Amino acid sequence: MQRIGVFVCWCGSNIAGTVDVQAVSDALQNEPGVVFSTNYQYMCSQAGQDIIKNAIAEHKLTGIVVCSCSPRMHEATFRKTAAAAGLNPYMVEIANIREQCSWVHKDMPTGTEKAIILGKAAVAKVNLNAPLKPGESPVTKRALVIGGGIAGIQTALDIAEAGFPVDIVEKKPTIGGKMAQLDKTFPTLDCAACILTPKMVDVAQNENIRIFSYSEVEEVGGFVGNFDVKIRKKARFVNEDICTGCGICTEKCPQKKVPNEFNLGMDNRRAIYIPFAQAVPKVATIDADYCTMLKTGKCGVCSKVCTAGAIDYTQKDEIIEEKYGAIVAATGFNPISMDKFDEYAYNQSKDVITSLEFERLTNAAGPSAGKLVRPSDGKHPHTIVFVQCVGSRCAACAEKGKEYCSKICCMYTAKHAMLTRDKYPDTDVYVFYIDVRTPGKAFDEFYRRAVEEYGVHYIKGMVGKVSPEGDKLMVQASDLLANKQLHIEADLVVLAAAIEPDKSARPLATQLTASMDTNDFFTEAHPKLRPVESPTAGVFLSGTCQGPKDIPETVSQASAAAAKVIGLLAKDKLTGNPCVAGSDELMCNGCSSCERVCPYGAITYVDKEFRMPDRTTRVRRVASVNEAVCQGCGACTVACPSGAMDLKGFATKQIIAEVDAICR
Amino acid sequence: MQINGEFQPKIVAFCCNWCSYAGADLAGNNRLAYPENVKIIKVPCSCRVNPMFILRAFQRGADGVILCGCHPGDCHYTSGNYYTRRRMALLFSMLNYLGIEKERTRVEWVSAAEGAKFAQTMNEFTEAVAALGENKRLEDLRCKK
Amino acid sequence: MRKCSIQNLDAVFSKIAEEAKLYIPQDSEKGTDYKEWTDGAVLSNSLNTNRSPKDFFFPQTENLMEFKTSGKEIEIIDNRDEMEDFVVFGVRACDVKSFEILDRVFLVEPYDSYYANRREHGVIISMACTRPVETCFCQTFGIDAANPEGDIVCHKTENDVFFNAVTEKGNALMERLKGVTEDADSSEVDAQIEKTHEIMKKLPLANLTADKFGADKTNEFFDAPQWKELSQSCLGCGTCTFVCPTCQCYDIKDYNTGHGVIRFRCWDSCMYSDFTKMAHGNSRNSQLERFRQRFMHKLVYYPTNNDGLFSCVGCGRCLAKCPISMNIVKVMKTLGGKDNE
Amino acid sequence: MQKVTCDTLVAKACELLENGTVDRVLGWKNGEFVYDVTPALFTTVDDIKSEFVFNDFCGANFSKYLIEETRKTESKVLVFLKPCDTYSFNQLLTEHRFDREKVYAVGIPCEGMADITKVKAAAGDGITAIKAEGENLVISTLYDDDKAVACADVLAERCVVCKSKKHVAYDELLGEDGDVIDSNRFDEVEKLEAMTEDERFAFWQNELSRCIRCNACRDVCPACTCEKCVFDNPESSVVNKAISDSFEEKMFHIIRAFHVAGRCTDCGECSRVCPQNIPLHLLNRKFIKDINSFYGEYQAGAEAGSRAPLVDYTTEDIEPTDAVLKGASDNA
Repeated sequence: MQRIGVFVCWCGSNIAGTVDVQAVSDALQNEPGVVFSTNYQYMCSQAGQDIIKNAIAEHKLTGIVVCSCSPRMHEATFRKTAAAAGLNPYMVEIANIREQCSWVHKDMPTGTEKAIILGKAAVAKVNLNAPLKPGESPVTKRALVIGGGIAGIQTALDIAEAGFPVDIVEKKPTIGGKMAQLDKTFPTLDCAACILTPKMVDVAQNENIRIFSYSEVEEVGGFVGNFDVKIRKKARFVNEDICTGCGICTEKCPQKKVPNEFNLGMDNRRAIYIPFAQAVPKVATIDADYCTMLKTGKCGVCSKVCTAGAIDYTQKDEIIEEKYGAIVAATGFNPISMDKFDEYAYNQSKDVITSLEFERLTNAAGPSAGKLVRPSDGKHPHTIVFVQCVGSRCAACAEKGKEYCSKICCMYTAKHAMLTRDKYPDTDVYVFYIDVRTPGKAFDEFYRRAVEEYGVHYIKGMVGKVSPEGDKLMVQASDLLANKQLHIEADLVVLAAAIEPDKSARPLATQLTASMDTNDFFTEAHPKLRPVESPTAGVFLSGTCQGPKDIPETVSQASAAAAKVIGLLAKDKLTGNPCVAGSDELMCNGCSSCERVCPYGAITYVDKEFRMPDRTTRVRRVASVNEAVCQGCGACTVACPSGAMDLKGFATKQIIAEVDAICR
Repeated sequence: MQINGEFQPKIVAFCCNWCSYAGADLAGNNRLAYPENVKIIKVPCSCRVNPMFILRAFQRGADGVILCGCHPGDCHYTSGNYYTRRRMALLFSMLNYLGIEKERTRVEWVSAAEGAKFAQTMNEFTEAVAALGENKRLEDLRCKK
Repeated sequence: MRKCSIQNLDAVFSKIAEEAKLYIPQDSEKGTDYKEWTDGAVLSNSLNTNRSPKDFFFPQTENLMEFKTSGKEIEIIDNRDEMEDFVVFGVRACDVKSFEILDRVFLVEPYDSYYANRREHGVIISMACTRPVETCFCQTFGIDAANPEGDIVCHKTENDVFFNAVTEKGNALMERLKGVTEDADSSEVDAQIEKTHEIMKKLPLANLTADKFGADKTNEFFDAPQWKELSQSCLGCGTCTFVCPTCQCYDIKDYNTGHGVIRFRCWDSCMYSDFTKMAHGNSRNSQLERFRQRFMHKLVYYPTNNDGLFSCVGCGRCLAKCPISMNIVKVMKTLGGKDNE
Repeated sequence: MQKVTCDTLVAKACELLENGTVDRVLGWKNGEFVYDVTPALFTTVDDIKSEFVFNDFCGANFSKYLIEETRKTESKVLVFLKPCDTYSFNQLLTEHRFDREKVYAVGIPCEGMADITKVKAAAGDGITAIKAEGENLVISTLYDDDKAVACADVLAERCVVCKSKKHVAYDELLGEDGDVIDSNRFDEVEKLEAMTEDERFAFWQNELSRCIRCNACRDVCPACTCEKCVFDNPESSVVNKAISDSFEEKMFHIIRAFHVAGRCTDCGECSRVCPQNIPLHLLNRKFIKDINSFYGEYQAGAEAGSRAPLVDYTTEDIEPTDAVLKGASDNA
């Protein structure tokens, strides 16, 4: 049996004006377990807190009820008061008789009666409270960043700068991501490589950063502060430590017909390759799908020309196991496939290209060495049509495209149009759009320059059909403002393909037990207030894996994620929320219902041996809650039909006691 | 309960800690009156509310039970209220199938900013339950005074 | 012996109901059950009711007392209502016998005043069986379905119902029914009893005997290996015990109403895993032990304590209702060996 | 009624026992009167030959027995499963309730089981023998001449509205597999939905007030496999053995139905065993119907490992207020 003290606060006249506080403390005096009841003008004041502390000592109280303002105001205050008097802070309950009583009810009798009932409910709950102690777990001071694009790079650099070791796992042979493929960046038009590659070098040179390129996350176990990760380092058949990146092998390799993915297949590379000149790590990689030596055992040219002796045809995938305190997902995006958009003739004509292909075409290191030419015949295009929202904002055609706005297309198309007009003033440039969206610093000015200074034809309306005719592309479109049909004879059509999360994100989310939305973007812990954290503790989000973003936004979010990681790694121990779920193993039947509703992956199953009443033993599968991961929502407690799962601080018995007290 | 010859329904409101309880506080801050028949029980998330709690409330004499949680998509725990929505859709449909008046149970999404909505919801709900009269269909006579 | 025509039975019922509540078996699409007689109620012709008439004397749930708290004071309240007289009509021979079995439990020290109170106020009008069915085996326990006991014994023939008051209570009630009944001789009844006896000989379970069982046979059967096989598919539900007219186990519990505490008793079942659970735990932990308990009690323990009287009356309800069709007949046949088949 | 004969099953059981595939067999054991068949465990060929039975009264669903049975030894047990039983079998697997490796499941076709109450109603009391002859059952009684009753007329309710003759799990199938049937099993639920609130209340008050809390519905239910039911657990705050026609039975049946919602395969055992003939399946079926109409067709047990609707969600799910309106036609 508890020894409960009740403390009714007047809150000046805020409560006492509508609630007869004396009547409340008198009535609660008679409740089961209550051994002391009083009221005071300001319970939260020093004098009020002293009343509580003294009563705890004098009456040997084991629990207290404060009838006062909302627990959102002063629950923390009174818990500290209790703790200072040697009482477990979770033996405190607040009856909210201000916000939810005196302030919303007009007359004294009803206000007083309700306050008494709320007090009774709190007393009934405290009677069943148990002291709670938050759990503690150590923190491994190392972070893992999955994805080596600009998001991953920025996050890793920020964490490393703060003094914590970081590993980057990148599935491609080099870090750099999509930004490395871009030519210029809006709205400043500085060259992407010029601002990205120094950062890549910083990463390579930072002592706190390890890069696992050509690697993928294989398995994730553990929980916040204590993740166990297995990383698969794919065989690249080149010894990374020895390779100097001189590139001789990539020139001598006789297998020349490998589509170059860096240039989106618009030119070819060798079977042994370095994706681009500024790659980090600058190490060659053998493409096993094309290498004659690996396929037939006959060739070995690269091995012969390598003066460093770095080629190793016997290399195998390697599994690296490492512990991390935090994990950042930075898996990035890809343009969606254009296969389903037959109307734009992407698969019929080489001269219908995506915006990313356009980037490569205009890039000095691209397949045409920066000259804007038609992929089909290498001729200069005189009329270019840009089509916006190809697959974006596609509510009606969800099976083809995406419902969301890809956010970056309006700006990069303005950039493409402007650069084209700048370099080739003889070119007619048309942009077809649904809306032009330019919210961002210096964005709208940028767009207006494209229209006003560079004379780009912006036409509100969608392209209905692109038909190759001879060496021309007949573009059929509507001009909604002029309300007429347009027929344009174009040389090049550029499609602003919607972007979607990288395909590796979904399996990764499963491994991380991090949730995703229906579009496979990672879900935030809170869309407004915790935008860079996943609901799964210790997992953070950086860049477009969380939603479409441009580079400035990506970098901001990457740094924000880093700040959160640093905040976590700076701690030696994590103190959990003590109001967590717990399973009564004797009741649990291991059905998995709780595991399936847990948003945090906090529930696992173990086989345990039980001694049965008839003295036999039985091994049963039972749920086990990781208290460091559980956030205490209680979803599992209702999913559990056995009633085995309960929530500390909001136990079934406690809530039922409150219900009973209120309905009495 | 009869007070001065007028039926006063007992209403239990389960409110999630993050949105609806804060919404109720906001109603208080703004002095938006609603009937004192409503008594709030705080839960961490609407998904903590077990159907047993709701039946228990009716057993013990409640005339109406309302559940308030964050708006779908805004759950502090990301998905708790989605489970609540399914559970309560099925439970309330079942209670109505058993002939329990559908106006006695309700789920409402109230954000921390919606003090006015909280007060208005409680006004409407109390009025609807009062119009039905005493809960006779899920009562436990042993618990009546 | 007196009689009335079947057409006039309603007048008899009406007369009884003038001074006491009357319960008669009535049919519904869910089967037959005792319900209070009201004008126009039709007497069922079926053999057994779903629930046995033990409910009248030993209801499934019964409040024993209440504790009221006000502040920190506790008041103890005897909440028994003043019992009114009641009459149960149409009780079959097997069910009538069950009252004797219950009496031997409740009406010995410690005397159960709740049960006794109901027994004192109840009058049993039994009804001889004419169409026993395949699940009947009352003969096994020496019960004559055609010739039941009771305060008043009835026989229903094609056109008439015959009444024979046996006890003081029965005579008193018969006195009141003089106006609606007439004197009769017993020849028609005797003939019918004869006929019913002939049918009873043909029943599939007519040859089942309980000779192997009875007082002081604990050691013979307690460790019988057959219990395992008999109990292996038992679900552990309480159907057999709750439809049984002689099962008398109950649990006493407190129910906190929020205003006080109601102490009530309710039927318990030895098939339940928490049956006789005590502070140390449970005395019978496996379903085998619980299953054995029920049948040993009916066939051995009860007779041991009650002059050889078995606590089964062969009504056959458990045969009809058990979800897995395991029952006392199968137990007796399996344990009793070949002679019993 | 049955396409497979008892002899086929006996031969299969003996074969698997003799060749060592299994060391025991879950089957039906004959009773006193043809219809009182008991689930039993057979361990010898002799026992099977003398006591194994398969007739029109073998309704019991064995899947739940596998939980205890597979815990006993490391060897395999043979279980015969009718199509509806295989759904329970899968659902139990989904919930990790037994070790699949320890079971040898033989699927048997089923044309529906007879309801003895209907047989008695059709043929009269005092049944002494029942013989299957073609599409009929020939019934001998103490009081009347032998009577032939069409099997179709005495089918158990759950078989009349059979949802599937397809086996969704087995190691071996005897006879041919059937199809999932577009049954009208929700008709009765719809009838209730079409009533007014008052009528529905009166209906259920009448039904549930007859409950004697014998727990047979729960104890037979293959979805009710908790180590300890909340209604038996003194710590659960809802434990109560008492019946009180005002509340307790409703609490028990609502919560029980809710606990099995999305997990109930609609095998109908609950209604079969109810000694008070309460149509308990109408509660479970209401949940199944609502789940289908709110969240899309879902058949528990159709696929082992599937995600039950109550541990799943979409962001566009129906609101409870709308659900109630959709759930009963008088609300519209």
